[in-house]
Amino acid sequence: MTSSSAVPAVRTAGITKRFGAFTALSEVDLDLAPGEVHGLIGSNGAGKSTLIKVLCGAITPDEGTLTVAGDPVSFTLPAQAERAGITVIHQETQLFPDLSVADNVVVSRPNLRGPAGLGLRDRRADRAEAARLLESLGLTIDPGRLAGTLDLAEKKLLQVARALRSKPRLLILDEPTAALEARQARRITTLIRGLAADGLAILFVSHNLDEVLESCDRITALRDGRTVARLAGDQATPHLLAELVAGQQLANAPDRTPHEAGDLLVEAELGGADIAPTAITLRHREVVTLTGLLGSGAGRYARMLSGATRPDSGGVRIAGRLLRPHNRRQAVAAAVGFVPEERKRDGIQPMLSVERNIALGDIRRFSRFGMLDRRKIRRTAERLIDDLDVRPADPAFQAGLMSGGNQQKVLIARWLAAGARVLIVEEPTHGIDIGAKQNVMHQLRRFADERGCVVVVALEGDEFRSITDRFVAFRRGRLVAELAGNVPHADLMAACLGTTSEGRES
Amino acid sequence: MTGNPVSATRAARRGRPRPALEDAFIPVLLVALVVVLTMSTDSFLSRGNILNVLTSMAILAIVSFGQTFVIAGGGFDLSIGGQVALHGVVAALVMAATQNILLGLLAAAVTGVLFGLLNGLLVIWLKVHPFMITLGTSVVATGVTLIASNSESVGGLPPSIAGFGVGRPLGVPWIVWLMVACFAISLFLLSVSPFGLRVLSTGGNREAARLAGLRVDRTTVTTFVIAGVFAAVAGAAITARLQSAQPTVGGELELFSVAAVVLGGSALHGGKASMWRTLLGVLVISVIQNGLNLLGVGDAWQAVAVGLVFILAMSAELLRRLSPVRRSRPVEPPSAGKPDAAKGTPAAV
Amino acid sequence: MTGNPVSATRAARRGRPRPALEDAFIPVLLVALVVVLTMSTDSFLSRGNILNVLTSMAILAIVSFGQTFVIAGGGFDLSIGGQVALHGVVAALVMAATQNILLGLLAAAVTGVLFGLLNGLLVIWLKVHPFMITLGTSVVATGVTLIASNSESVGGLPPSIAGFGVGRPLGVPWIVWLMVACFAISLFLLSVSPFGLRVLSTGGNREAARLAGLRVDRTTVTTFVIAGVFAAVAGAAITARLQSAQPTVGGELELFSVAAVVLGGSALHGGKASMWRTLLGVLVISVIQNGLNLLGVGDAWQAVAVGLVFILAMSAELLRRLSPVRRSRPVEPPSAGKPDAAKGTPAAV
Amino acid sequence: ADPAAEGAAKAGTRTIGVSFAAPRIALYAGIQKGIEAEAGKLGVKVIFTDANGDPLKQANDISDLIAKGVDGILVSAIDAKAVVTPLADAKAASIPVMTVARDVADPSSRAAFIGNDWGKSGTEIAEWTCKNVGKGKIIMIKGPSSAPYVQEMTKAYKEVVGSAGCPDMSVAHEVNLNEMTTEKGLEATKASLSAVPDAAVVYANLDDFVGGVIQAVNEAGLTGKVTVTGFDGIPSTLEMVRKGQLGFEIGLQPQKWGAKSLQSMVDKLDGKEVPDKVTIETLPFDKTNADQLTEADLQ
Ligand SMILES: Nc1ncnc2c1ncn2[C@@H]1O[C@H](COP(=O)(O)OP(=O)(O)OP(=O)(O)O)[C@@H](O)[C@H]1O
Ligand SMILES: Nc1ncnc2c1ncn2[C@@H]1O[C@H](COP(=O)(O)OP(=O)(O)OP(=O)(O)O)[C@@H](O)[C@H]1O
Ligand SMILES: [Mg+2]
Ligand SMILES: [Mg+2]
Repeated sequence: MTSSSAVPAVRTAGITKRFGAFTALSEVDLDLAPGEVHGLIGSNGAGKSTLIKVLCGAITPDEGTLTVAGDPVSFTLPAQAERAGITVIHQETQLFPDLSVADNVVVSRPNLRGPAGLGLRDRRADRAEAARLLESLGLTIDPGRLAGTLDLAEKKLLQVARALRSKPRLLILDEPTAALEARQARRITTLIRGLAADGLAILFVSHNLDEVLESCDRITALRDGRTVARLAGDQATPHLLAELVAGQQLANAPDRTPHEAGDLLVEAELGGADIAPTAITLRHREVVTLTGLLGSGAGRYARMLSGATRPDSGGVRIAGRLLRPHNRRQAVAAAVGFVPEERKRDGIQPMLSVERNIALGDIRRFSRFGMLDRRKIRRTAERLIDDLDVRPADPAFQAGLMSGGNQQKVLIARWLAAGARVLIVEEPTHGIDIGAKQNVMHQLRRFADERGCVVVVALEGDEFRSITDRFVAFRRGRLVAELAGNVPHADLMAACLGTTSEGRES
Repeated sequence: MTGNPVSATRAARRGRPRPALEDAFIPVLLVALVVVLTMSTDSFLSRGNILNVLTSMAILAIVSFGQTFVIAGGGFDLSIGGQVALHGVVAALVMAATQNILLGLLAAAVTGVLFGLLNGLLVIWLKVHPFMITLGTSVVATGVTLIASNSESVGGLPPSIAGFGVGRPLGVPWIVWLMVACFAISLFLLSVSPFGLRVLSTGGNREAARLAGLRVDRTTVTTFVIAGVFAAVAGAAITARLQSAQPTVGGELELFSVAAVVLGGSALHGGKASMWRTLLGVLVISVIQNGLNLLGVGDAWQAVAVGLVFILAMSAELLRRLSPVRRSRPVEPPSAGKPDAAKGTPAAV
Repeated sequence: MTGNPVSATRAARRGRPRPALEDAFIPVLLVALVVVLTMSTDSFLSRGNILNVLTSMAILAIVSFGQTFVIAGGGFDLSIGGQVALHGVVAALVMAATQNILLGLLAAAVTGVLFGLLNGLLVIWLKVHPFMITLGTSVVATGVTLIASNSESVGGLPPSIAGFGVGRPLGVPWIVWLMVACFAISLFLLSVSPFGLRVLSTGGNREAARLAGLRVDRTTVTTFVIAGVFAAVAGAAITARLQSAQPTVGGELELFSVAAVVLGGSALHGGKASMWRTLLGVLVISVIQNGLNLLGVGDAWQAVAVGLVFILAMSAELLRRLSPVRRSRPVEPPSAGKPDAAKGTPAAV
Repeated sequence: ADPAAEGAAKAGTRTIGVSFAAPRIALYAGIQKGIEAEAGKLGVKVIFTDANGDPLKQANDISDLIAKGVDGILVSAIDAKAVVTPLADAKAASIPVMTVARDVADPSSRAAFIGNDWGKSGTEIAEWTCKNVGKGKIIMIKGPSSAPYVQEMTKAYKEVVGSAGCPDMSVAHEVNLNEMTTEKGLEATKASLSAVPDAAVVYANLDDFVGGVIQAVNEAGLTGKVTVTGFDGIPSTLEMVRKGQLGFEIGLQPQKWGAKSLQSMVDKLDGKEVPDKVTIETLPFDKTNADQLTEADLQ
């Protein structure tokens, strides 16, 4: 857009935000022009979400100024920012699960009818408007459905619809594509480009650097709350961006070394809710990646495998021993560790210390004479914290306050401490930055090499190519292909999509 | 998504709220109760007894409407019983002093608003669970009531108030009309006016509501004020009915109003509520009590029966879980502990 | 991550639980109360009165220890008051019938376990909020108590029980020793044994605990059983102290036990609790009541004072928010509604 | 209203502790007023505690009074059996105890009982009912079944009703209420009238029920067809008797009762002889003599 350099839609100057003694943002300058997609990148905890909260009035900065269309403003409430034309789609999905889709769209300003001031809601108008907005995003869903029943991508699009309803001048999207499969993510990025073409200013946050490269006109990189780079989209390279985020030269991913698989460890044959009975075997020293589109059943299969959910048929044999289905306790006793997709929600004990989180996998091992063996817990935790490079390296730190990547490591540590031999991990890289990602990959590979085997479940299976021995592709609740770790990307995609390998660019 | 045939089918199968087995449970329970009572007593369906049920449910119904707003908005009001006594005494004291009924009602309304404000402001300022806050204010209310009334019932009301005690416009006791009016207003506020949407979204996901630009604090305070006003209406109604104010009235109202709301099927943690459901909940409680009275069942057995019906009614949840639609959604509600507790409790840490 | 030196420093500064202003609030309040009462009465710090305070707090303390387990595990027990009366009556009836104290105590313990089992199983089967479940069972308990006791106090106990009423081993009333014993057991279970870690995990994040392989349902049931047993201990103790069982005893215990737990600073929604805090909470409540009795403050003003102290104590939360470290965490605790949507409540999306 | 607050330690001033069962019922409120007034005259300090119906709290309250070192304690026992331990403590501390209105099971644990002859009152009410109604079914709305006054009055009442002297009357329905409030009285009466629609008499065991009973009769459209009798004689009942809403009342004159209680305690402390049982005077009234009374007579 040619007009982009004229008057910035929104500009910040010298924004500083402290949380107690900790400085989350330090003198951040940013200008966002109409018609431009502006990428914001940075490691976990760099301050991206904090900056966005400043922009939308959810928190007030300690220093610095904010101008909208040239006029200085200061927001104390999100409502004020919204009135000034700044709308945000937050990182955490912000929906009302018990309200209908239409109500979710119009929530801040429902349509009214009847004489002014009487305040009668016009539900028909609400529905019509919601349906219209959603359709313009390419989504046809019944506006009367409860929002809680939508899937993740639908929820994100619902939020976009709500955001567009207020006709913003700046639309901010905080990691809108995290947890979406590639094609859905592409929908969102395409949508963003389209909106920018209509003259909106867009601020786009993502850990997926390819996505950022592809869709952004300009890119700002934050590190430790400071701006470390401002680039035009065409100056950026994947390598440069990765370095900006990680803050250091990244070691190249190690070349895949073939691992010879060991003895048979796990035999499973499971069927369940919309999953056809499917057999899988796992051997020592194997990393197996289950992949497929959203809802393909890979995740559901892995959860049945781990004992987290109940299969309708079949069972799991670990080292020859048959497990009772849907019994995490027995699975744990048979050394099956499980790290769920939403680690914050389903994995971490937020109020307990790191060491207690680690001890939780096998409390009995950490008890003596009916008492918790605090010294043993402490020693084990210290060793694992050191081993996995958990930050902060403090066994007494409250786990709920850690960053996502470190929580991930604590959960892996839990299963190491419990002596697990099979580790089932769902989406281990969701929401963590590229540096942490490398570390987690490394740990998973090491786990397989030293302990037993690892099952990774990922929408983007390709991401785990460097550590994967075998891919298992699911589609519509069926196992459709087992592929070697070095299978070409296109073949993997084809298996997931059910097309032939030429059907899709890489 | 559009491109994904699986999700489209899935969407069609799930999602749209449809009248489910579990939602029919309480109505069916009510019908069953009515049938059983009609068979086993000869007066249950008599005109007199129906009016009787309506009359005795009125007070609980009125405060439960207020409680519905508070709960829908994610709160909890344990001070309702204490407030009913307080506002009733205030009404009586002012009426006795001025011999003016209207002034008395006005005074009760004012204290209702003030007490609701107090509750609401403490909740949003202290950010402690409303359960604790309103437990505290409830104890204070009880004390103030006893002080104001000198621990005695307050009489000396204007003689014309006796009319309310026995008045029956169109053959229906005025207290029933009052309940109907309160119901209509509540229904309008919750389901027809935009305010209802604000309450439900605040209760459904407070942070999301805040970020969507809603004034969640104001909404929270307003729900408590509404509860206060309804408590004042109930208090004044009791005063009129008994032609004196009783400082000890209302003891069970707080828990039973919560029970009525939840029994009807609204969510204890907010975000999902309807006035019809609350009305249903109140009806179930009142019909049971009336029926047991007719059957000549003593207080003690009544308590047992009421408790059992409570538990039975909650088994609707069991049906819900057994119903095939949601069966295989494992990660959904973490069972026992705190489905709601977690939600309803902000900073109580 | 790896290359980020800031995060290490930051971590050291935040996160690590340190004795904060807000955690000192209740102890400071207690000390202030003691100082004021010592100055304004001449008997507060007398040996007799200290024993007096300990004696009168014992029952509340014992049931509050049980409540602490339930709350720490993410539950909520409103039936505790009803249970105290029920188990007390059971103990008395059995003692009166057999003239054997031990059999009576055993009977109370058995009903305590059974009632706790009932609560716990209903909670995990029906998957309804324990608030509602235990409200229901509490009403049932009250009814059963009245039926069993014929609404009268149960006397005719073996004469030797009188010894308990007046016995003072080492100059301290036996009921105080009983409280100390219960405290020691509770402290061990919650803080030293692995069971405590299971309870706190179940209460802190039920789904995470399940996926970590803990038997969360069993843990939940066990917490309710513990509460039942402590209620039985309290009921039997009251029976011994009053040398008769009172079917109407215990009315306020459920709310006050919750209040004591939370007042001490444990989390109402579970996952964070300590017996010391509960003890502190009970102490505050009992010292206030004793002090006001010594000052000759009437019942009504006592209620006002207790309520105000409640609210004051909750202002500790206000301090917490004002303390610089956490000051501006807007996303953290939304007031009324439901903050930890992320935590225990997946369905909240 | 609280003379004890400022320095009970002042030498020479006596402090009397009072532990009431439930001062929120009208009778006890009246007794409390009587004690307060008398305390002013006698120059003693009084500390009131309120157990609000909870026997355990009453035991704790009495312990507090003992710890405080009062000179004497007036108790109205919530439960006749329950306050054994604190009364034993009082005895050990040589603090005299007298019971008011509700006695304890073990008479040796107190110095005196200041109360009414409940049986006599029950008989009086029954005789009035037989004489003035003579025929029909009776509903009894009573206090807690464990309270001695309820038991004794019921027993005496039933001995008259249905006896040879009064053959046409019978008790058709009885309710015991643990909460003594107007509201409960209203609910219970409505329910009873549903069960016994042709009742001729409602016997209200105490005046805290009476307002509710009358309202219930009213709401049932039975005004004039049902005769209500009360007990306690709180001042507001005078007007009801005059209007004919209430047939018969026995005034207990609670303030005089309170005064007498405190007087007895002071006498005892002064070393005077106090009888084991101090019986108070009662004041029965119906329409025939209501006009000669004033509310002050009922205080
Ligand atoms: N209210 C708060 N109080 C204290 N520290 C906070 C608060 N909010 C954020 N922080 C800290 O500020 C830093 C920046 O957080 P922010 O959420 O902005 O990171 P981010 O760049 O969005 O990371 P991610 O990629 O993981 O989303 C983090 O270290 C976080 O722990
Ligand atoms: N049994 C089911 N029937 C219909 N929809 C389901 C079912 N289970 C999950 N879904 C929906 O499918 C979507 C993806 O869910 P989920 O992550 O559980 O699938 P999955 O089997 O793990 O597949 P993926 O490989 O994508 O993880 C979600 O929107 C979820 O609500
Ligand atoms: Mg972020
Ligand atoms: Mg999945």
